[in-house]
Amino acid sequence: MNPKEELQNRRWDDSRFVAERGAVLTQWPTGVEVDLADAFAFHRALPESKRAYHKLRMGYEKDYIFLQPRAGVALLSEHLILLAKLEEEGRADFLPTTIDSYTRQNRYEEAQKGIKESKLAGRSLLNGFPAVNYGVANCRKIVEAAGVPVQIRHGTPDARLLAEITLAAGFSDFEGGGISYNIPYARDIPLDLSISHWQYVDRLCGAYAENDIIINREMFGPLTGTLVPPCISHAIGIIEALLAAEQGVKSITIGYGQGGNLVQDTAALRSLARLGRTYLERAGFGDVLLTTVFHQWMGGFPQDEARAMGVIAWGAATAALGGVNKVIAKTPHEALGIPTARANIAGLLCTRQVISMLEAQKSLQAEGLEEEEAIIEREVGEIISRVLELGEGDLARGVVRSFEAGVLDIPFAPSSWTRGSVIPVRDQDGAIRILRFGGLPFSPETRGFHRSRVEQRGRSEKREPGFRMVIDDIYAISKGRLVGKPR
Amino acid sequence: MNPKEELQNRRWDDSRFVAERGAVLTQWPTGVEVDLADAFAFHRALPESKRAYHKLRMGYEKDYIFLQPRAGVALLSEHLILLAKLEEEGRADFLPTTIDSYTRQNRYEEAQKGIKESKLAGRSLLNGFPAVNYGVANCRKIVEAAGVPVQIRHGTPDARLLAEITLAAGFSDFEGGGISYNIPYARDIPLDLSISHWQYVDRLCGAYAENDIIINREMFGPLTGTLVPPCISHAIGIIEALLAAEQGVKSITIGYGQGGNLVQDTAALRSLARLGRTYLERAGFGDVLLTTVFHQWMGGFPQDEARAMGVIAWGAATAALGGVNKVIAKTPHEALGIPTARANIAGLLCTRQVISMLEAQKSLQAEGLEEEEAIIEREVGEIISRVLELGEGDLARGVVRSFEAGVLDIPFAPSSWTRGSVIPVRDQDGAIRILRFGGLPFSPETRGFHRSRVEQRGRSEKREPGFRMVIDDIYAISKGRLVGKPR
Amino acid sequence: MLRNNRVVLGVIGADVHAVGNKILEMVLKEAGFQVINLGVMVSQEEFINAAVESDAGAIWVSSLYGHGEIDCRGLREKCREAGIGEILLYVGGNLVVGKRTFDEVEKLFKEMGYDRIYPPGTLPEVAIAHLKEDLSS
Amino acid sequence: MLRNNRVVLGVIGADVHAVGNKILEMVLKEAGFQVINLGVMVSQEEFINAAVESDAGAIWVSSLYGHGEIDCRGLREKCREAGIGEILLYVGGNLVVGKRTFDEVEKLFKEMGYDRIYPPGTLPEVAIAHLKEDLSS
Ligand code: B12
Ligand code: B12
Repeated sequence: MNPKEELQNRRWDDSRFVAERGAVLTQWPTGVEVDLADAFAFHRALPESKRAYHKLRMGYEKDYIFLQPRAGVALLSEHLILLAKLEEEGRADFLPTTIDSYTRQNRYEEAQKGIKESKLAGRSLLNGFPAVNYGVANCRKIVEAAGVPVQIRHGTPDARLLAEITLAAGFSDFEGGGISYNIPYARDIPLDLSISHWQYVDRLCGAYAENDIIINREMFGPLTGTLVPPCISHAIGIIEALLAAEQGVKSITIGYGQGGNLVQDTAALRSLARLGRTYLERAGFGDVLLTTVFHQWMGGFPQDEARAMGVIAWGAATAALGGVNKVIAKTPHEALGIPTARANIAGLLCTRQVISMLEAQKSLQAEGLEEEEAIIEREVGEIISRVLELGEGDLARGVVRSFEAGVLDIPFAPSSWTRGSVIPVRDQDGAIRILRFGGLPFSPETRGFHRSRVEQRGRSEKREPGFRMVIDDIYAISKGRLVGKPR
Repeated sequence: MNPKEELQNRRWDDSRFVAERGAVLTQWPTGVEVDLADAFAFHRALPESKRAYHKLRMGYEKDYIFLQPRAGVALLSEHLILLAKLEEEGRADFLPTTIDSYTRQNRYEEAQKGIKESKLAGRSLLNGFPAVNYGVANCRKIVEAAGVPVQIRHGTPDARLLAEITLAAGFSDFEGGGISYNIPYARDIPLDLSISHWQYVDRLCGAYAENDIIINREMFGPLTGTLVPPCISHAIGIIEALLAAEQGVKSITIGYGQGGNLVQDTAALRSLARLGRTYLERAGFGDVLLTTVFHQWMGGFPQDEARAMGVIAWGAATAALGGVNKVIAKTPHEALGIPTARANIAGLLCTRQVISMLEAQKSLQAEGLEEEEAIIEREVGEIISRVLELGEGDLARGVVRSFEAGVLDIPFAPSSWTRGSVIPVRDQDGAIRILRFGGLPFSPETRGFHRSRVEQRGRSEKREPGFRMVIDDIYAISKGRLVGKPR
Repeated sequence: MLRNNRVVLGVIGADVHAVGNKILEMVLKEAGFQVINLGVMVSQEEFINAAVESDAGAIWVSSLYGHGEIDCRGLREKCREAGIGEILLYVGGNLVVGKRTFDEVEKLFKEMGYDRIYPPGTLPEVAIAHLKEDLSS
Repeated sequence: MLRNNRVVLGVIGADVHAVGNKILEMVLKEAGFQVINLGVMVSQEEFINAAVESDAGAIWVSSLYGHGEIDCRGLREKCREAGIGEILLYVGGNLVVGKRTFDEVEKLFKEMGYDRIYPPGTLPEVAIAHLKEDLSS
């Protein structure tokens, strides 16, 4: 972070933005290609069907569940072929461009090497598309070829240059946030730095919005994808939405990764939309379009493809019954490697089949749902209030202090900037509960609720809930269960 | 039917059975191989893990959901390979031997020709295994090779010889009934004849039971597999169970084919077990082990394999949430042709994954479930009472008269022995309701309920419910929906 | 479509799949054809007798259950013997046992003398368009 | 297993998959090993320095994210340069981009000088048994 500026949840001055921009655009040679006036003109010329915000709004109004795959390969030519298949055969409503891991760490030289080696090897040696290295003109080929909006998906703590290049190239949807693209995706990037970098990205989107080009910003709900309790991902998603809205973002998607228990997941989806809207409105951002996205199970998958399809279909059913605006679909190759186009299409079609078969049943009301929603809302309320308290009214500062204090904490994350002292575990029904609270600012009632659920499982399995149980839960779905069995 | 004997729901005299048996065993040369004493000895020597009744009882007590595929090919050698794969790789809990359609129609010459042509062609030209032609000794190879119980699955109005041969060969589970294996499976076999033939089969199983060998008898719940309202299949399944118990059968499975709406299917599964047990007990057969079986969607499937997997997984989820003792799994090849072993294994593993992921959630209680259960129970009560009335106290006679009167009626069936005047259609939530009642003996309340649901859909789709709507519903799942859309 | 807009319809062999048959009847009628629907489990002889009697322009054979390859063989020859060698023969459904490429299947049934062969899941409308074309040409 | 039952553990390259790494640490410790866990995003140099410093018997490299083929190349050579050429090198995870046969992958990494290569989904217990074997032989 620019040491002159203290982190604050306040819209950046133009002068600060312009000054920082100069440095960003010279991080890699392709930065010079970015020209905002030209970018705006390019976006304006796109039909609404290719602009994420417009499509999301339409789906939101019609209560339609969109599908989106993940996909990205090293070479542009192959990436174009891949996306065309996903759109035509997989009927993807939104296309992705998933960025490779070197680019995510701003290691553009290594990405360049990856492109070269991939060309030589005749197959992709990168786990995504190195958009920065390709530059604006090349990236535009992706947007031009697609018939639907294309989103950048990555996991980049410092995505400033990536955002500059890809938005200028006409991408209308950009995933990530200062928390969700740092803590699960990095080892030692300070949180204030990543939040500041994402304020930059949000401010850039704000600048687009001021020119009537609304870029959608999606927050990465699943975090580490591994037994994350809904209250944690909800709190973080909502905080990221508030930070983005402050910088002028007008279209925001917040997300949630499937836990596996239908009642908890339904409650999570319903409360996410409601809480998100409430917090935005309360902060004066009632004009923001808030949508939700659901990720099919983000933890370890079974290796067998038929079993993987079962996991995928159960995710689809949950999305349909819980209600959400978009689903990010997994593939039957999940446990093994980057999926082929075929596998990706299979994931999409299976998901679509289940969602549309269940469309007629979305009013399903399960017993215990209201209780579960109330619990999530209380937990999120407890967390966010404490964050604001610690920030002495400033959300951004509150976030940094909360991670230090363990008030915000992401289980199983690689980053040294989260305490990692929250330990989740499943209850007897497979809902994700909390075994160790770390610094979570929970009321006695909330703690009591988790404890009683965890103890109940312990009794029924006749073992003390502990790390063994957690490990069993981590492996469970890949071994064909939801709740890990004692070995 | 033997013209001397009038159809009655009364245990056959030994003399009648013995007399008829003589004729049955000479229908095809392999009949001479049947020797009951030898058969009993063979069964007794089988471990309990290979005897359906024992395994079912164990599962019933432990609340475990068993899986079973469908499979049968023309040649014994290939059939053995196929079953071995389904057991080892697909982890089938019960194995099937599905019989070819010539054998089902007692056309043993044609079956013989099918065996010959299949040998020449090097691939199966029959849609199942011609067990009668193979005879007792050959069929025993199947039972010997399997590590789990093997069931005969077919669709044979006159299965007397088939039962004699396969039970003597050690099969411990036999599907079918005088109604469910006639009306959906034949064009003009009189109902009193098929019921009588199945009394023979049941009496044969009774004879085994008297020698302490309990053969499980499974009724074919799905009937035509096409929009069959639960009350119709429940009534028929329960009637077939009562007819079987009367002949001395001690282990009975009644079935239900998935409709697609979770609440209705859950209600159907729960009410099926409860009603079945109540009726058996009331008739003095409280000692019969009554289990239930669920068939994943039995109507037209989508051709795309990934979509088919979605349908399969939704069936699995329904089974897990509804609760049942066994599931008959479909395969991703359903819409196209007899599945390969690979496809069959995929169906099994996908089903197992979903069922075991949902095991922890089986207490899910959906709103509206109790109402739906109450409706099914009322409908079944109304039908069965009227059947008994028409039979002047005799159930078998009542069945024949009820089909004549349309009190019992199976939609879309090929048989001239059902009226075919009941027309089902989905309601707005996708539950199967009744558009035209034909001769169903429903009370005004029951009729009113169906009417209001159907009208509600009509209003929401702005069209008069009629045959067009029904056709749309028939195609719906194969086209990726549950409720057929107006075109 | 001038003269014989009469179609004989049925499911051949020991096949009892009745649902598609009922739909085909309805949709053909809606499209203005006269339909002689023989239902399920129809033998070759029944098809031919009905066609001769009604002076039909086409026979629509369905086979779903997998024995189509055995059941359908020889129908064209029998038509010739009965003096209706030129009648249109359409066949559809799940014609063979197992999942095989449609090209293979089409070739097999063309050789047996069928004019048009339809893969699983064909919508009736498609074949009705063909029938109108074939009958008026 | 006499001497150096110390294992250096880490996820190589720009890879941040942390879950498996945390589990490996725990299970290795439970099995009686001393573990130097470098966490995620570990460079080849960090692995070697840690191994030299701790006089470790083995390095366990994880690579999940697909860049394993690029990231893992050259580690054996660097070990030799650092004077620990004989150290056991195990590698596991989702080693290459995409779904490829494990035979291919194993060959690739054997050639790079890894002693043992594990396919996705390997349970730690399996490799721990190997490690005990290799360290005592
Ligand atoms: C419902 C069903 C049943 C019901 C049938 C109830 C009844 N009496 O009608 C029951 C459960 C009884 C049943 C029994 C059997 N079935 Co079944 N059945 C099905 C299923 C699931 C749906 C069929 C259906 O109704 N579809 C809906 C209608 C509207 O579509 P359709 O029948 O395909 O017809 C349409 C088109 O094909 C086309 N069409 C059809 N014929 C023609 C002809 C012409 C000229 C044209 C232009 C168009 C055309 O137009 C029709 C209307 O749109 C199919 C698989 C699938 N499709 O998903 C299997 C299937 C047809 N059955 C099959 C088999 C093997 C059997 C059994 C032998 C045993 C078994 N495995 O259970 C028995 C056979 C009994 C017998 N003697 O025939 C196999 C056939 C395998 C093959 N060909 O390789 C299938 C494909 C399932 C599978 N993959 O194993 N079955
Ligand atoms: C959870 C997850 C994530 C989380 C990780 C959170 C975190 N920081 O830990 C998030 C969402 C952040 C993520 C990000 C990414 N992921 Co990821 N992720 C997964 C997933 C679903 C599960 C991984 C996991 O935790 N498994 C559970 C643990 C217990 O198992 P494990 O990691 O496999 O480790 C065990 C064994 O492999 C073995 N083992 C591992 N190493 C070693 C070493 C030795 C010596 C031995 C003996 C054994 C051994 O023992 C471990 C313990 O049992 C996998 C797919 C899967 N497996 O289902 C994809 C997967 C690994 N991810 C993948 C990719 C591509 C990515 C991304 C690049 C982008 C993307 N597509 O989202 C980024 C990468 C970011 C980066 N720079 O690394 C790919 C890798 C593709 C490939 N190799 O071809 C996978 C396979 C998914 C896929 N099919 O596309 N991911």
